[in-house]
Amino acid sequence: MTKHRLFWPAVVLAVLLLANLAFTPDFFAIRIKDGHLYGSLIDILHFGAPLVLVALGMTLVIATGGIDLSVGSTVAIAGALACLHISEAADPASPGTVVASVAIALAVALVLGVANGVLVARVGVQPIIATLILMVAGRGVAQLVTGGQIITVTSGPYRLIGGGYWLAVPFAVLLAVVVVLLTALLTRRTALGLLLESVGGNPVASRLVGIRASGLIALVYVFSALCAAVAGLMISSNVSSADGNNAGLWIELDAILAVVVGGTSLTGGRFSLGGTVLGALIIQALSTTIYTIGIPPETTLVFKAFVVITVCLIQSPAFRAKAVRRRSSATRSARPRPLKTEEAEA
Amino acid sequence: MPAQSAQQPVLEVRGIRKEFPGVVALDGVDFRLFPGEVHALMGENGAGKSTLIKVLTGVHPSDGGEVVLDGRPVRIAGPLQAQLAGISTVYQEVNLCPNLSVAENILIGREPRRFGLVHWSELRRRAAESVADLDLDIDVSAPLDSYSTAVQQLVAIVRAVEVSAKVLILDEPTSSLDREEVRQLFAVMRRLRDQGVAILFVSHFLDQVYEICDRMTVLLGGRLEGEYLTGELRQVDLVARMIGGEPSDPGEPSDSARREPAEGADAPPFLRADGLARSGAIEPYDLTIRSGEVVGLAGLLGSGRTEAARLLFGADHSTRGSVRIEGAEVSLRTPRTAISHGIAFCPEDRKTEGLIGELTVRENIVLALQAARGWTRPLSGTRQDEIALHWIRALGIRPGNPEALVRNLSGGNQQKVLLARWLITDPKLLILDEPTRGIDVGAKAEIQKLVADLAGDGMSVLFISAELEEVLRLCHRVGVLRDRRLVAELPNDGSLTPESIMATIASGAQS
Amino acid sequence: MTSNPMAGAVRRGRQYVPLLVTSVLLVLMFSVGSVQYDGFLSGQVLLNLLIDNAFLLVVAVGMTFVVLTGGIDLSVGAVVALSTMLSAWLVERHGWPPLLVIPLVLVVGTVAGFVMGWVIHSFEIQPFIVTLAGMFLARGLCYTISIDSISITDPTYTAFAQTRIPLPGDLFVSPSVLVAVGVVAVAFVVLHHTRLGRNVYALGGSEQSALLMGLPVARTKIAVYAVSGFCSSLGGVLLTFYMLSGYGLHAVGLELDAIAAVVIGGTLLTGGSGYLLGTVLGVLVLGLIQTLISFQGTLSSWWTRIVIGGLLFVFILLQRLIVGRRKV
Amino acid sequence: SGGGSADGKDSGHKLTVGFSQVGAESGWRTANTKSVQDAAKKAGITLKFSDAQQKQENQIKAIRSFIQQKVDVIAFSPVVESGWDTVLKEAKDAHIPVVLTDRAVDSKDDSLYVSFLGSDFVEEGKRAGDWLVKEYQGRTDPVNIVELQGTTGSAPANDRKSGFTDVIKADAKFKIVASQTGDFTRAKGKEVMQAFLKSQPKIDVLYAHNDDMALGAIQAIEEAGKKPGVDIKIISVDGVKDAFTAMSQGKINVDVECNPLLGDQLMDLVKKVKAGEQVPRRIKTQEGVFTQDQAAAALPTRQY
Ligand SMILES: Nc1ncnc2c1ncn2[C@@H]1O[C@H](COP(=O)(O)OP(=O)(O)OP(=O)(O)O)[C@@H](O)[C@H]1O
Ligand SMILES: Nc1ncnc2c1ncn2[C@@H]1O[C@H](COP(=O)(O)OP(=O)(O)OP(=O)(O)O)[C@@H](O)[C@H]1O
Ligand SMILES: [Mg+2]
Ligand SMILES: [Mg+2]
Repeated sequence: MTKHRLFWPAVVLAVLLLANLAFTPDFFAIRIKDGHLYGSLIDILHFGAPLVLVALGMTLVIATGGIDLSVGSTVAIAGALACLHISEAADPASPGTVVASVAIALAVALVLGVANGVLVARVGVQPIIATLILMVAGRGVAQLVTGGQIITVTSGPYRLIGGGYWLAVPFAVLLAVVVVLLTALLTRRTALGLLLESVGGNPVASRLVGIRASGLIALVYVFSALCAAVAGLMISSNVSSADGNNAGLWIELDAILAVVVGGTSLTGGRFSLGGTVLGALIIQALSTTIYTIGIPPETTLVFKAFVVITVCLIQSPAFRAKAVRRRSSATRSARPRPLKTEEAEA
Repeated sequence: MPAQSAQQPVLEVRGIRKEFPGVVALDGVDFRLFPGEVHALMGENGAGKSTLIKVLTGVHPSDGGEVVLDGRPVRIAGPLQAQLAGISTVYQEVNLCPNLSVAENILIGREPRRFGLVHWSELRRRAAESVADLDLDIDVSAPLDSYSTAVQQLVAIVRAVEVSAKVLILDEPTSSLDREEVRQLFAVMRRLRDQGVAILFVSHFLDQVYEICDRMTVLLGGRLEGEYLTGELRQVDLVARMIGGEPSDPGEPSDSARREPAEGADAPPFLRADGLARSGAIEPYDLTIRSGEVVGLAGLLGSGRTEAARLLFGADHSTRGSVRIEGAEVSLRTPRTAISHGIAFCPEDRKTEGLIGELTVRENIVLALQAARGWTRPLSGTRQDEIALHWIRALGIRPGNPEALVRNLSGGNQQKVLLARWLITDPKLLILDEPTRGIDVGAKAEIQKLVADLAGDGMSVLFISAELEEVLRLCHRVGVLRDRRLVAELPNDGSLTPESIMATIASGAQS
Repeated sequence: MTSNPMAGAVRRGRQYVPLLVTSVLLVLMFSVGSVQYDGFLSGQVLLNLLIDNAFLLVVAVGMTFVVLTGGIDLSVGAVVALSTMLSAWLVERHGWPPLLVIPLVLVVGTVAGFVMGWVIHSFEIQPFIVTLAGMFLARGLCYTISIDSISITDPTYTAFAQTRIPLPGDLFVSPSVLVAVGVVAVAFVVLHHTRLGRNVYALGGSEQSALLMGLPVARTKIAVYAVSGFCSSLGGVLLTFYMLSGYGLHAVGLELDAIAAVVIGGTLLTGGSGYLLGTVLGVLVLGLIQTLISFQGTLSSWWTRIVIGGLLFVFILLQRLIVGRRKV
Repeated sequence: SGGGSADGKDSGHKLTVGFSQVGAESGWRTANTKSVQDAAKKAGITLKFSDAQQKQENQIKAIRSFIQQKVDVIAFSPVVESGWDTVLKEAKDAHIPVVLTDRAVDSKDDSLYVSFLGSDFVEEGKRAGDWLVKEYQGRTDPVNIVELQGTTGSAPANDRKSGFTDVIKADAKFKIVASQTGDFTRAKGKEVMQAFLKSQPKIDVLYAHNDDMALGAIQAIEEAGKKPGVDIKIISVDGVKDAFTAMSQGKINVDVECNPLLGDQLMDLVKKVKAGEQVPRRIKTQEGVFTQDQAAAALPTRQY
């Protein structure tokens, strides 16, 4: 079972949650309050949902060997546009207004994704720079939309997206689950996953087998932008306001971290959606842990650094092999390091 | 031949064992190498030859056994240590840095220096010298990736020879070289041998082995089968030992695997290229390929065979000329369009242009078929397994696990996977660029038969190989290239021999 | 077989085309600025570009090493901040002499880089995560030292900060510029003319090949992160001169600027290809964009961002279109 | 776009002011920027505006470029307090007077700037503390306080924290049981507050370093089934309109004002400075502490 690639991320998540239990005895308690589920675990899922979505889009981008730095700006733009539309509408609480606002946000995200995709796949700009452009400019666009202010909206249907509940479960969580399942279905039940992994694993060879790499690459940037937009709607809906300045700030780093912690390599190729979901939850659980056990803000980063590096060491086969060898062969003379065993025959 | 029994082996391994997850690649192998000999390491694809070499040079740590160098047990921790201990190696795949110049690839790690800085002019001079030593003519200051696989293979050899080590290990150095280069290489090997260097040589070309080697060690499924003097083992017996069976009829198939095209010589051409060219790569050429016909391309290293083929597949853009498929003019702008016209292309460089190392055997096999169907029409899991298992069996891919990662397969088995990928797409024109590189004798015959059968069923084949015998065995017609120009088209009517092709290449005669 | 020496020379020359294009575009951008804004066309504006970006230049040089091997170093901004903090804290709160503090800071940065490189290499963990953890740690350490910013009033530091080295024509540069130019020169020699430098390129070309060719992969890999750590801490020292303060929020996001500079300079993020001088151009491009913005002087906060993005976009687009599409 | 300094020249005596803003990290900041821009227009002053995107380097660069463009007065809101000596000296050498807004610099050399106009974050923290002390006067049972800090390391966060703790530490019944950063944003404020509500058995008072975090926290408190302002008393800083609305609904108990609308005061100051008049070194903005009824009354006139 330890061979399964989700094993170690799952262990890490479990350990983090258990650590909380030591500080807050009723950490695992889930109650029904006002007709909806209430508890720390629910919070982790609830606040983790946007990150899961952003990381999901990022996973596919990374699978093709790219990276998308612009997701944070897309998060901000989506929230800003939706809230602007609602705040200017005659009837902010009508479902029609909300649907229109969501449609506007998604449509603009689509355009942004296409822009990234064209820059990367057609013009041939390195992904990090192509998306950096939108990362910088997009934040400006979000501020332009909000006029640098926080747009507060009061709209029941809009609030549902990120802050509401459905069947006692946070709607955002359900939404995230649905998107994850759809993505899994889309990549694993069709050949999309295989083709993406192929493009990321060896672009030259992929071209020669007749895969239309540029189309696929553009597609993943669009997908990433859409995921980010939905996440942006969730975030803004959760606080019923749009903050063009701060919404989604640095979320790209968290998302990339989630993807990598989940076992997908930044060099492209194989990806694991399950790993990404676990990775995102690990990151969210880590934040919650920091709040609950009361790590002072000035040492938060030091704590985070240690957790991240421990997580990675635990996941590293090389580290585990070494740790095991050290223990088992204290008497035997030290052996030289095995050199990248599984990569050696290429 | 030096009298080895009196001598101490320069390199000896005893009871070497190497396990990979799920595979025992080497199981108690003994092996010795004497100074001043050329020693062949023989075995089927996946027998463990490359693994033995990698364990010897410290790329993989061994799981048991010992390595003795000059009479002393040693632990070689990595290629660097191996080099320092006097073992110089050319690994099976080209392992050079494509982004560096040829000169740097030859000398990196040993660059001549002046005042602690790299002495560039000296570096280029020395590299050019070593290249000239092998009678090659390459611009050493050009980046390595501007050269074809074959040239890169030669550069790797130059690098290894340049070290002047005690032990020289060559893992399938000749897999894509042609006669002239092989001759040059052998001359160098003989010279080194006479200087007392011990040379370990791996090749699937039995003739080459018999030509150059003094002794051989045969591996069978990761175990030692035996050690023989070349003079005392007939080829048929060797083949039998390699496959672990009884000596039978010569492993060579009948002289010709070729069948007559069903529709005869006047059948309409499937593909016709008129004055197709790409400036700087290949001069304008005309070529027609009929259905059911196997057309070979012969030529020396860098003569432009690959370049000519790539234009037909849309892998490179042609700068002039036109292509007609079944009479209609088409523009082959990308591989995708070529594929949609029923063309398949199996590239020569499996590592960089062919396989996706991180994916499994199954995924690599179905990839081209899946790409042609588009992502919305996936092949079902069971269908994929069916296809993969069928071809694993048909081509003898080992290990036979469709879920093994391709990068963990032995070189020859990887080549088979690549071939299987294109065979299942059922194309109308199959372009094979060095399809049998690194494939063992038995499987090679199988593959040749398969190609002949497919052609018999009406498929057109463009067949490129450095091995002229193979070209002659399979092809109905042979196009001869020289200096990136198609200089002749010879019908293979029985009178054609490797020598006559060589003569055509040399004279550059127009047909 | 034929070989064409001319073709070889042309091929070698072609490698420098991106560099040339980038410089031409840079000059073009400067000219546009000069036409648009009074006072733009002056030597001092150009020199200020160097004065204001000296620390970024030094950091980007270190980043170039890492990126050339195919790695990435996210910790640089945080290491810069830690260096400023450590300097300010030791000098101001503990009264240590600057001549002791500066070498110490450089050692700390180098060791930090070394350790990250060692972890990356020996446990085969992706550089992204290891250096991200390094970033958290370094910034976290800043806050544990002090949450406030610490001003530096030490005379050595102020002298260094306020010294102007006069140049002919009423121009001046700061000592930091000389340090940065020195770093660029040394790095250029190291990258292009020493074994370490060539190993860096080899590693970026193919790590596996480098290993099989018997190159010291472990040493090189660890070395590039140590170099980056050193450059970051040196950049931190220069920033300390520039700001005369230590602060945990200094240089936030600097890693992105450094990576952007490297990549704009034509270095491939996948490693193995690129030039140090490209990085210098990349830093100048970023600096020039900033200068243009401040000369424009009427942009609101958001238009500032949008215009920065837009200028970057135009620049990258022209660069790509002129250099032409690389073969896939 | 373009022609930046052209209009500065042809209009001979029209004043040109270079204003370097920290960035646009919050609604407060944007309101501040807008107020300065509007006031400049109203006063007929050419404003050169530069946004530093939270980077001190950028502010230094901007000030340098103001010097180069020979503006009449430089005004800026420092990102941080320290590290300005070099560039301010350059301004002084160029005989350009400097006015600080919003935040001071901690230079020992008094001659580097002529005046500082803005609020005092420590004072704001103190006022928040004062209200709390008064509110709980005469009671002895312990008061559990949770604190939502601003961005770690930022000056308002540091100062509002220290001002507040300075006041309440005199009385042992006040206890800060949890304190985390909410990065000055609503989303973070809500997230952190939710965690507090689960990990802290009893919370009496919430002290938020700005209104955005308080507004986020209010949502968390409501979702936990408690009444903000009643079950948990809320102290906040800034005084944005949304907070006044919440206050008028009884969800925030007290808001310490931090006024971003410094534009007119700044322009007056600039004119005086240019005219060579004597100006005070420290000008505090008029700021109040609003309670719920005051807020309800002031709500209609709140500008942002
Ligand atoms: N890194 C690896 N991981 C797992 N299995 C491996 C690895 N390297 C080699 N093997 C397995 O070890 C066996 C021996 O492979 P090896 O490359 O030594 O064969 P070979 O004799 O060189 O064959 P060929 O003639 O095809 O080159 C094969 O079954 C191969 O699949
Ligand atoms: N002197 C040279 N020798 C060999 N190849 C060269 C030489 N100079 C340049 N080349 C490059 O090598 C390639 C040769 O073309 P191509 O790959 O089509 O040859 P080929 O006939 O397939 O030979 P092979 O694959 O056996 O090397 C071209 O890309 C060419 O630019
Ligand atoms: Mg092999
Ligand atoms: Mg070829």
